[in-house]
Amino acid sequence: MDFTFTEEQQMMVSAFRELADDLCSATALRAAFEGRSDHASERWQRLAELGLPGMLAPESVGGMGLNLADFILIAEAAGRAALPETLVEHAGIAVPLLSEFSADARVASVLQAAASGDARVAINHTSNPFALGALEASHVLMVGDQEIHLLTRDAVSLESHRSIDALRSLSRVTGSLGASTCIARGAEAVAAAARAFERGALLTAAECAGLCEALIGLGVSYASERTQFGKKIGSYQAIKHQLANVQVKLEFARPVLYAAATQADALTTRSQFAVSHAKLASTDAVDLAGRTAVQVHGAMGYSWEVDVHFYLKRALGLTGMWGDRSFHMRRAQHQLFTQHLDVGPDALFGSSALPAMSL
Amino acid sequence: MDFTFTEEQQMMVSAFRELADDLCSATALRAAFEGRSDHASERWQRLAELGLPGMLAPESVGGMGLNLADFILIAEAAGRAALPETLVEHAGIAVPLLSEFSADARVASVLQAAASGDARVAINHTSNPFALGALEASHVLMVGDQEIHLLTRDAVSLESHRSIDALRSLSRVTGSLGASTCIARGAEAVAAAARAFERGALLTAAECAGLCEALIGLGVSYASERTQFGKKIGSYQAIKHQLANVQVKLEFARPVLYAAATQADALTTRSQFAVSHAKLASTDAVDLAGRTAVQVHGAMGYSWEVDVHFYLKRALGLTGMWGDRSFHMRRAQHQLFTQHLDVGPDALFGSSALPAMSL
Amino acid sequence: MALDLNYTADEQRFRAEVRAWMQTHVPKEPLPTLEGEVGFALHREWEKTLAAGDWGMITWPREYGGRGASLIEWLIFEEEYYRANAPLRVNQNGIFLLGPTLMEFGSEEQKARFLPQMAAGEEVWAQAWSEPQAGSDLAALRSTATREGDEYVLRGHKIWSSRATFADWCFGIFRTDPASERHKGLTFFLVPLTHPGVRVRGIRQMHGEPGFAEIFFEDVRVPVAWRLGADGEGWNIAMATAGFERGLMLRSPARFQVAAQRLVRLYETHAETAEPALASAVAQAVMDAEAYALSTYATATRLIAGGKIGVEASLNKIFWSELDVHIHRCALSLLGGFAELAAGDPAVVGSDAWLDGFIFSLAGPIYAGTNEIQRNIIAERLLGLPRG
Amino acid sequence: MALDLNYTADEQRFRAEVRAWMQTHVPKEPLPTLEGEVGFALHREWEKTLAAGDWGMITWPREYGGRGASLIEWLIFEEEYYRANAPLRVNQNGIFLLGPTLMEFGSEEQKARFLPQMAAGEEVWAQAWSEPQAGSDLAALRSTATREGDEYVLRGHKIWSSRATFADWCFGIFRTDPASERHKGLTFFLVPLTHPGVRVRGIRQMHGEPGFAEIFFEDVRVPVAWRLGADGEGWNIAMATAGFERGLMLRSPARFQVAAQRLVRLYETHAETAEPALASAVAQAVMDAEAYALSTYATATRLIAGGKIGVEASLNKIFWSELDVHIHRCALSLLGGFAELAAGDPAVVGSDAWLDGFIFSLAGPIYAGTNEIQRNIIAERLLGLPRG
Repeated sequence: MDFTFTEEQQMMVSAFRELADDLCSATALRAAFEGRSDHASERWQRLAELGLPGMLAPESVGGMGLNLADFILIAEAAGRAALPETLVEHAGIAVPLLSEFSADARVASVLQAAASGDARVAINHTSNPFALGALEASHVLMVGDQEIHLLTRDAVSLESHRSIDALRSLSRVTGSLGASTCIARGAEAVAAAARAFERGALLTAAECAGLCEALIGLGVSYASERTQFGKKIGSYQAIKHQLANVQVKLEFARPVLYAAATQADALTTRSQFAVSHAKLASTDAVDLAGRTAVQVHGAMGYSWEVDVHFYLKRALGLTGMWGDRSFHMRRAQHQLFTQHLDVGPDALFGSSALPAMSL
Repeated sequence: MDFTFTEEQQMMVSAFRELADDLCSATALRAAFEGRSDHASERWQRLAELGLPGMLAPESVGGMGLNLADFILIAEAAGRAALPETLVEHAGIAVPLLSEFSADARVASVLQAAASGDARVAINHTSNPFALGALEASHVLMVGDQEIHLLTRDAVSLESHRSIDALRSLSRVTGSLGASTCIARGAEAVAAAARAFERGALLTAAECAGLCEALIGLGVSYASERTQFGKKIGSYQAIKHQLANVQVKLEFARPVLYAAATQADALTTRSQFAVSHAKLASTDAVDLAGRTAVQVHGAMGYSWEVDVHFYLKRALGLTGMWGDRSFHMRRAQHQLFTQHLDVGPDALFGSSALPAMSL
Repeated sequence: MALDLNYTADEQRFRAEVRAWMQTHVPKEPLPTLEGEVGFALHREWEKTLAAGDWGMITWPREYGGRGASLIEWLIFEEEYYRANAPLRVNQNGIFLLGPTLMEFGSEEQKARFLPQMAAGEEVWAQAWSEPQAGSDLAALRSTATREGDEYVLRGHKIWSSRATFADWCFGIFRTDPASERHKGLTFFLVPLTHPGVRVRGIRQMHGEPGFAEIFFEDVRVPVAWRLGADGEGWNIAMATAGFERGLMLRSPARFQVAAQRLVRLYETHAETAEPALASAVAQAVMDAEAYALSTYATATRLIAGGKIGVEASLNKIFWSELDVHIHRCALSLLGGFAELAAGDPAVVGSDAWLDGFIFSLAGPIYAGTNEIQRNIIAERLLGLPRG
Repeated sequence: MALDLNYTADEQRFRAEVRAWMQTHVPKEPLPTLEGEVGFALHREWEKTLAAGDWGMITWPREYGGRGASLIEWLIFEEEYYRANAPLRVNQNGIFLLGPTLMEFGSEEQKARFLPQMAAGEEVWAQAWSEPQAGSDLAALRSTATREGDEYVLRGHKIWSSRATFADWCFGIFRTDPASERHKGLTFFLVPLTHPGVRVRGIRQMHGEPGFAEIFFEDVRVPVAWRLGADGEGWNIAMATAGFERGLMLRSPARFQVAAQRLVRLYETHAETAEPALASAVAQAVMDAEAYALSTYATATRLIAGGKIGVEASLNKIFWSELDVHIHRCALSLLGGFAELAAGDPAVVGSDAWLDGFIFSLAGPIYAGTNEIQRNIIAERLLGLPRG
């Protein structure tokens, strides 16, 4: 039992946070959001240099061979920076999915390119109404109910949709699917699709936790500077206690995320409950964080001029993907009330329950 | 359209509030709660002198011939005083029920005595797990699914149960029911029982609103006196805003109560929605008020020494009677989502919708 | 008879009249947002259409372009207005805020000059309250007005002025006594936004439209006739205006009742997949909208009986602003993966702009005095708790 | 390997050992409340039973009656303890608060004198912090300790001392420097409640039992040996004690996990009639209880790795106290008309004392520093907002 991150994990995320702070400065984000600049390919390049796209790919294809628990802090940091690139989807969901089928030569070549960042893979998953980042991708994974297909971006048609977050490109994707594009079918495809869903839910949750941290930070900075009635507004309890409440929510979402990261791939009732819990806790935290940050900023928070809305809009998009609040709350209830998931204090980690004792 | 109370109504309630303040001083309540005194019969006598038991009885039996809208402020004031007597049940539910059957000579004589306060009538209603105040009553109305019976207290057996509010006597009542005790059956009985239920829900809601006012008052007094860190605790926003939030809840429960009082007897989908709304709004308000009052008082609020707990315990009891929170929330949802109750802005008062226009 | 919650025959006839008119005149398609240039112009046209039907501001006296309607009739009007899905009032600053203020504090000349133009939809008004350093703390304002002969010279910088980008006039307070502090020495002025020295710069709101503006006053010379009330009386008048803002009229309950009704419909189409608590949250939205309506009727009859609106305006402000956020959060939860779609995207569910509405609702707990300030007011002035 | 959330074979063996012992020793019937005289005595017996099994305070060194267990083993112990529905710890003030304080600040003699007696369940401790004018504002206390030769003479009036009515010793701080103010000049003392001049008066709690007490100190002469730490060092020591109170050990997560698990069972028997939001509220209770447990495991491994508990103790305090209220409010909602029944009434649903638990939960946001104060601490010390 060890609930800490290794020094390597912490160093990796520090390096990424530093890079992300650099790539996603307020000015850079604003320019990207307003379509005034496009440093997207440069940003992707820098991410690739750090090896991030291939973190979860096997070393045999040039990846780092790490696992979800190694990636969870990266996803959180991507959220915190409001990173415009779909690093989390590519590296955290698509690459592990491809890795499951790397014995297939068609997959292996794409996986190799995806690990280096030369290919960018978007996912059109049956549980999401739209695919994210397909417009910027080189490949699209079409994850259906019974089959998984891999196509190049040229081979699919995109119907674009507009998110309130201008940095999220949404599409409905169609393409001609056949034996030549199919990389998995039947039970194998179903299980892989389910794992992709769990990873999607978990990692968007981590992004939300990161956004929550960023929003608290914005609120704290503003409240520490802004004076009203002769005092910094951050010295009023009304402001203090609102921000403290958000911090409480964030603090009790994080361990849930980390614990879910160790088991999300297992597809057990317990692991799915853990993932749903993580998604609910993080999206609830960022929901409160967004509204609180606006309120603390006053009229300023409601304007385009401060950065609050970038984070708030990103959170709105992430909250609805990979199972919305209703999906995860209903799933959790199903697990509790119908499947009678054991929630005794000895059952927290699933594996810990003792065999029935015959004393 | 007139949403005000008449001068007579206001005078009546002022007189009652004055009396209730006198009868239910903190000392008197405490003595009653601790069983150290019994001024119950004296209190009932004083209530009777004001004509309160017969407010809703016809003038022909010595009552005042008033209606539920006249009584709603009295019920609220009874709650505010934490009046130990079951005036609300007797005068607001039992007497109107008896009045529906006053053509029956057996009923008429009891009604006359009930109007003057010489008789005290408790109600054993099928929707409540326990009857309130049967121990102190002279008569019990047994309100079943298909029949209503009127029995003297001597003719029933009581199984006593203990409420956390020592001033609420709870019983399960059984008695030998037959033609001689039956005062209504069939559709007539069902409708009368349903009206009794609506009145019960509405008037306990009004009592909860009164309790809420009392709890705010206790919190405000204490916060205005108690000093911590060199300032009155009521000058801290953390305290101010909690109490202000309770006041908001109370303020928007009251007009709901009053509007429901004008229509509770109608037994329409709209009137039942209004009554459920009133019960939910008032019980939610007093729930928050109770917890807030404890919190504002600190450890003192958790002790027996201050009066907060009398009100909090009363509210706990009233919240569960005449349909608990679940019942009323489910009923409201049934009306909205299954019966498709019109909630357009022209449908608020039920009667106001225009006939379909053929322009 | 008291607590008579039935409409009179006259009130019923009045409702029928409003309904018939709205059915004929309300644009069939929703107008574009009034925060943008095109939408603003169309909303201004709508004000004129309303005025042509004598509906500009029905509670005002006939001489000022009203029809002397009662407050109950006004509520009925609003119910039918929102029921018909009529456009938002682009001149709400004029008719709901400055109108009543002029009625109470204006000279006869000022009333005659300004009120009919407001009711006619000819002149659209903006507020000029806040300043960069004076948001919630209005008394900290620094803009000045210096008396020179028959004129005042205004200098300063106002901000967060809703829709000033496209409006015609603004009203605000300025410091006339340079030695004064806080609430003293302030005076209330009416200024055309096209007046020499006035410069307006739009501020984009979260949704990207310039719904706010900054107003710069650079040696703006205004005649004494544009001063409202006496020199130094500005704070009291502004507080009265703010009371109107929080009070009865600005957020008529029908708006929330209609939103809650639409939320019920949205829920019904998502009932299969919605998590259980949403059923209760939607029911709560309906109940709260009705509670707000009932409370407004109660206040209206109290005002008709000669009462005043006081501190309870702060209770209103908190209740409707939180209700509005609640309604829209429920809607976004129901929409799930479709919630993030920008207005106008073809995949948007139904015809309701829930996302824009959500973003707009976030402003509710802030403007017209933040809810934190309203809670202070309730605690100190209504409950009598000691000042901080 | 990091983030390894599997128990080691040793940890599994340890769990089996605890489970077997509890299965044999935990009283079959719940004990009466420890706030009353009879219940207190029975709980004191239970402490001795625990001690006899070497379970008095497992993380303490063996020389003080512990078994040198790791924090992970402590969490496993607690899980099995609550899983077995074992009685509340009547000596929690001793083992969880004063114990760690003595370990950090006590002399060797004091540790040897007091710790084994605590672990053995022989001496039950009460706090003597608050005074009538010093509740949340502990630094406002007025009780004094005057040095006279080798003794101090204590005078004053302490209040809200949980279970002092039946306990053996108390600990608290007194003003030793009469010229001092606020946090300075305070000293930490240990005093037997039976000592001459000490008078204890029970205060009834909301449920009617004397769970609180006042303690009057009337010229109480105590030897210097009963002073903990140096003269004037009382505030720092008390703050460390309060940190333990809010921190890891006092509210072990298993307590809430078991309560949430029971709530699920209660929900299942009421699912037909419960309003929909209760399903979500109950699921939330389970999730929050697990979040608290996970957070505690994270903190424990951080402490094992040499970390310290700091301000995050305030986050804990808010979270578990609100969770406890939430769990019990859900239960009362489910119980409906049966919620008000006093403990022991034959019609009470099931065997869980939900109503008593609810009332007890209301104290959570108050004691160990009110949640308002915890929010100040989080805002100022963790987030770095300016002081008020």
